[in-house]
Amino acid sequence: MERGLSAQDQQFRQEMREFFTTQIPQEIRAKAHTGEELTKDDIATTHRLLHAAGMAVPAWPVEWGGKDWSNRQRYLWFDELQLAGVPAPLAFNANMIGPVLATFASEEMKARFLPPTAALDIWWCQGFSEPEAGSDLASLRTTAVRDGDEYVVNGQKTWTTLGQYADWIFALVRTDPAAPKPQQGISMLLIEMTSPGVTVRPIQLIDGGHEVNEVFFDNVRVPADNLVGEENHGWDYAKFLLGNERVGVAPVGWIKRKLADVKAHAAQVAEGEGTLLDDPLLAARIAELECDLAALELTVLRVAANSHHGKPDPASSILKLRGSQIQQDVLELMVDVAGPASLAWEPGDDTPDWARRSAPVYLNFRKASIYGGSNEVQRSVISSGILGLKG
Amino acid sequence: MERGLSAQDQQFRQEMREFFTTQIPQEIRAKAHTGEELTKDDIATTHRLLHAAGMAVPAWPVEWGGKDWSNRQRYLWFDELQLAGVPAPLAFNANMIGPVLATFASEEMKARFLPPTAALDIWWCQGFSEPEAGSDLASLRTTAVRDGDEYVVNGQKTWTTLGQYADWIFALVRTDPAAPKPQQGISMLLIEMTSPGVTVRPIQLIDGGHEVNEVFFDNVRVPADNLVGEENHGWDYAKFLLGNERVGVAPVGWIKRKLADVKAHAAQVAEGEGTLLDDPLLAARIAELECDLAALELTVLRVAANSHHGKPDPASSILKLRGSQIQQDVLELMVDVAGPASLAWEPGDDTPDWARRSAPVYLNFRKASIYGGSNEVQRSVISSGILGLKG
Amino acid sequence: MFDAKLWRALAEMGTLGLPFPEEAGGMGAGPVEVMIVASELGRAGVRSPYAETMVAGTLLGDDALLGSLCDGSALVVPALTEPGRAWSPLPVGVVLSGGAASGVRAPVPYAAAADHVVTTARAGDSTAILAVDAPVSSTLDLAGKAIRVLAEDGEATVRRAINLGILALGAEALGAMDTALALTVDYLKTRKQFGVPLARFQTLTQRAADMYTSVELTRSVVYFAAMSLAADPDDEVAIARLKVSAGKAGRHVGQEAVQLHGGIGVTAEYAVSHLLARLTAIEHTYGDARYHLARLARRVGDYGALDLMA
Amino acid sequence: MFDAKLWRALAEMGTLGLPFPEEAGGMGAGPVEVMIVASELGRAGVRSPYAETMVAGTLLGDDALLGSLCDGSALVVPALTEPGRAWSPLPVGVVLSGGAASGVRAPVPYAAAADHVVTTARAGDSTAILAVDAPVSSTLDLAGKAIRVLAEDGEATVRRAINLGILALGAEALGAMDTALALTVDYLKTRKQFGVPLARFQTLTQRAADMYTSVELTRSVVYFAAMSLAADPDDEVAIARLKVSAGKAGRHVGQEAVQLHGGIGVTAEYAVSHLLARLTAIEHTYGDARYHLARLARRVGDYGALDLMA
Repeated sequence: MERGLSAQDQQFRQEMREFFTTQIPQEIRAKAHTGEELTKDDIATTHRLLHAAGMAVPAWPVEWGGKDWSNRQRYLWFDELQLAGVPAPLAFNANMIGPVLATFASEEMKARFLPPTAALDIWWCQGFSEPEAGSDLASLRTTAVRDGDEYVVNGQKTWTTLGQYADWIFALVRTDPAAPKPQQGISMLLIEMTSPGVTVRPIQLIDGGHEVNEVFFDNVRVPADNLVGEENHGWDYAKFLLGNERVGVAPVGWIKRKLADVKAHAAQVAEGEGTLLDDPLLAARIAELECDLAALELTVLRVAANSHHGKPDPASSILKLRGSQIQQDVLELMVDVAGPASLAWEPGDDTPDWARRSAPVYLNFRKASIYGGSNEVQRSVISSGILGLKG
Repeated sequence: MERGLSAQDQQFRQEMREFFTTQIPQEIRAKAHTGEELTKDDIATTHRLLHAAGMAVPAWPVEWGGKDWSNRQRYLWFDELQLAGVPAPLAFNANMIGPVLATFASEEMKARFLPPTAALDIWWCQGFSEPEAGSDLASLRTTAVRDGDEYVVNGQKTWTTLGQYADWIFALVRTDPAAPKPQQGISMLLIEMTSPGVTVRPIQLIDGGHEVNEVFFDNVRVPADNLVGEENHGWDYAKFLLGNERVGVAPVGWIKRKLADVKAHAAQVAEGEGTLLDDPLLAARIAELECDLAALELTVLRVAANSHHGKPDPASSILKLRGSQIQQDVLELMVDVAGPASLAWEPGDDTPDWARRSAPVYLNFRKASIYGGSNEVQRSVISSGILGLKG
Repeated sequence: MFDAKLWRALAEMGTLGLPFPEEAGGMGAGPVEVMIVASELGRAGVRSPYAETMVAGTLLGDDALLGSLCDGSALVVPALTEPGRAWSPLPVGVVLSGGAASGVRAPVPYAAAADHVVTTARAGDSTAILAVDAPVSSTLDLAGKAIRVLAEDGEATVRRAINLGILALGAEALGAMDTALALTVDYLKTRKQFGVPLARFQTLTQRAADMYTSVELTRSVVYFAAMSLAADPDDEVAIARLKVSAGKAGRHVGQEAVQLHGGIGVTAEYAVSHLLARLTAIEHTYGDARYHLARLARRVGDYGALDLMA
Repeated sequence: MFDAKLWRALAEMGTLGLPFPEEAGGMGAGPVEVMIVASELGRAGVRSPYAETMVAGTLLGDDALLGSLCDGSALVVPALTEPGRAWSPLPVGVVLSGGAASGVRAPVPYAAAADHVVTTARAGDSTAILAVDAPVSSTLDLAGKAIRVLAEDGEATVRRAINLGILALGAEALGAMDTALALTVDYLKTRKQFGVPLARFQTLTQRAADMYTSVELTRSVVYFAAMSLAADPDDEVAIARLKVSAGKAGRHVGQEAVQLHGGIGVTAEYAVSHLLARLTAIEHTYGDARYHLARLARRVGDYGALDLMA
């Protein structure tokens, strides 16, 4: 952690800002900004523009398209990306399966999958959660039984984000039901979504949007070549995947952008003789959230500086925990600033988009403290993994 | 619950207010008010003045000195008492052992103990908690072994409030170590503090004050006549005692007084061109606490109206829980109002007493969420006793 | 959005005219009865313009339209918010001058389903109450619209109408919280994770206890506000305290209900998400907790100890 | 209150003159080193006028007394609060006019042990810095006192001094929180209730996790504030954010540490109560979180997105 940026990093940041604000279409950024649902095309267009500029997967090994950036530069890249309202490179590709394959897959599998993964020629989705195993991932029931050169997969996954657009799914499956512990006997398989027996059912969320799905596997035959690494080692890969990303775990730049928007909007909403931004209680709430956000960002930088590649760090749990809380606080404040205009969910009047979308986006992001390891799970990781408090 | 008071209750309230503000010495009320430590004499003087006016034990049966007041009148009595800064009648006598004896003791024991208990001719203290059993009362280890006409008591009690002034202690003791459950095999004994083998050791609290003690029993011989009710039924009496008091469990009048003081002091502390009370953030905090307090008071009145005598009501847990939280919030706010003047703990300058005492009183009352069933225990009572959530 | 069948049923039960005079087609009951109905609507998770109807009916005063409002034959909604402006009970940019009105109201609740709109306008130093036909969209531009002036100096009526509307919303919020808590408790009892029911996880049950506490305290405040309006329909302090308490509790209980449900808590397929959505909408109708807290804060110096029984 | 032996030891280690110039008897180090020392004092639960000395030393400027402050031979404390007035960094009722000062400062910290006091006074539109002999009680009435004027226009120095003092206090608070958390974790591991260690109660361990989170976030803010002052001793924004974050965290961690300890948490016999007491005192020195939040709130409209690296 340093105070301020070196001249070199200043310049790097300027380049990033320039690129994101001029090379990514304004209409996509505006949609992302107000929380409109992005189309498949919006996401793909952005990802490919980033990839063409070498900015989709900077954290990967250089040989597979990564950048030899410092931690600080990687941080600035992502911060500026979020500040500019650019949809991030598809996380399932860039942050999840890509790093897993680069670390654990055979050379053959790397060569086959990493280039199209980086380029979004394959759209990945994640098959981890199951209906009966929310935070308790290890109790998953989807089975893969070896049959000659194939696995036969049966079971159900849920909360599969953007599964409706996906070409492939990386799934955790149980390959050894007799393993002594539930975490053992789990493997990671790559499955084409067009395989016979794969069915996707949409789940509608609180804001009416369709972003998650259930995925059913009914005797789906998967080539044994599609096994990642070794059989029954899937739990290790999953832990690596979940603990891998420290920089992205707390959406600092995204929150900065939203908080700046809150201020800009509050300065436009009339109250009494002035605006909402003149209201001491509202201004204090904004200032307090800026203090919280500053503490979070400084902690991200501090933890990132201590990063030892690949090893999950329980300290990243505090980033996930506080990141989701502050994200939710800011979105709640946005609804408060919209006030009565937040009641106009549906189109048809002159209510500005940011106000109309404020309540649905707030409601949607209640997921932030549930998905990807709920805040209760994060606290347990801290209390047992860091504080040594084991029940 | 009614909106407003009947003319009769209005008059009753006026009488109470008149009595408390004119008949209880101003210097005692002022001390109680700013949180100075009260002497034994202060407490005794007040209790006896109240008793002389028939106002020390109004909730007792009329034949033992109680009043045939309505719930509403009992509420007004206590509310006005607290508003006037009058130290309450000694709780160990008036709210604890008195009602237990009136309900469960033999006629002989009632006649022997109730009159001096009401008059504070006996000063009682409570012997429930033990060092190894904080919230887990049922695991108590102090034993009473029957030996002829006596019990021989050995063990240790702790957190014995004002035990240094007490003539007698009502203690929970284990009379049947072989009972199948820890709650069984417990009895309630009345023990004179001057009995050979009783030792009192003071515990100094966070604010430097001496209000609690450890009490040691070393082969203390207690006449078997001093057993309350039946042997091995002490747990029932303790539960009755702890669940008995709904009106007093949340110190509503006390908080009202403190919050009024906060406002009065804030209006005297200069800030900028005006006073602290002009500060929008501070005024909003006061207004919010008044909302919280109003909700608490209305709930006390609603729960009290549903009271069925003697049966502990788990709803009283919400009164204890919120009562202690709001009490602590108000005391914290008092320190904030005192600001730099709160740093002057020790006498010797012109700092007003309320400001000098603000920090010690705030610190002292962290006990409010710990003593008498911690807030964690109250939540467990609610979740299992009301919501039916059993682990 | 608007369920006409439900609305007819509510009309037939007499709930729409509950607090309005019998001679105008109402039931001649009062705020306490409104509270009871609204809390049941909230408990059932029914979304309807009930609070809006209480506001509109009060604003109508002795206008003949009140009869149609009471019997359900006309849906009359209030239009009290101005685009680009935070909540204000009185009009700012809507003006009545020379018999014509100007200014915009938006969003108008239930505009598509409504027959008539009641709104307010600045008329010199007074607040006028106007009736107009409902707009096709949820924006009502008054310029050039045919208006009927219901009252020329209606500020007291406006404040009274909002008081009653806030009571109905607060009661509805209470009912919604009751259901959110009940669903959560049921979920904790039945859902298993890590091989045991969620009710085994003390961190969850202690939070459920805090939810219960919030709900019970809100219940007291809602009851008291109803009795306060019954005694004095102009009691803005009891109503402001209701809005603050119910607003805080609604955020707490609604958010925790979703969180304790985990993933299914944020799906539209499960009721708890709709309860949070409704609680969020209620919080932002007729001023949020911050707005009402600031009003109360401006008065704290005017009295000493809190005295609810004065 | 004042531990002279400890103070001599601190002086001998060179900690008292840490940020002051070598030519004046200091060590020529900076805010980062002050932060390290202060956080260790907080961790050890040592109560001392360390932050006060940092303020006083800065106020002294190039005065000869600074040498005695650095080597511990004189205890010099600042007197910056006025009786009956909330925290204000600049003097209001203390005035310098015609070479004589008037007005009262109270409470003066460590007055009984101090040799000299540095204080401030309004001198026309400027803020003067004065040195006086320490009073016998913690009230300093300047009327008729012999004073030395150290600076006639010292406002910038005063603000810088307070910045450094707040950094020292924030670091001390961080150390105190570290110890409060460590004691709590240890207690949860060893103390049994209902037959099992408290660490089995998930509601307690989840709250310990929240304490840890508060402490770690505060650590980042303290480090950053130190680096900020090293780069710019006038950086009031980083210092205000530190005061807000450390204030909130101090209340949270201090109160929870006591609560999770149960009964022994409120006894003077056990360290955790003293840590809460110290955190409470720190929160109310040089402006509490509310004061600094209001300062920050007045500026939020001056910039868009938060940018810590500008």
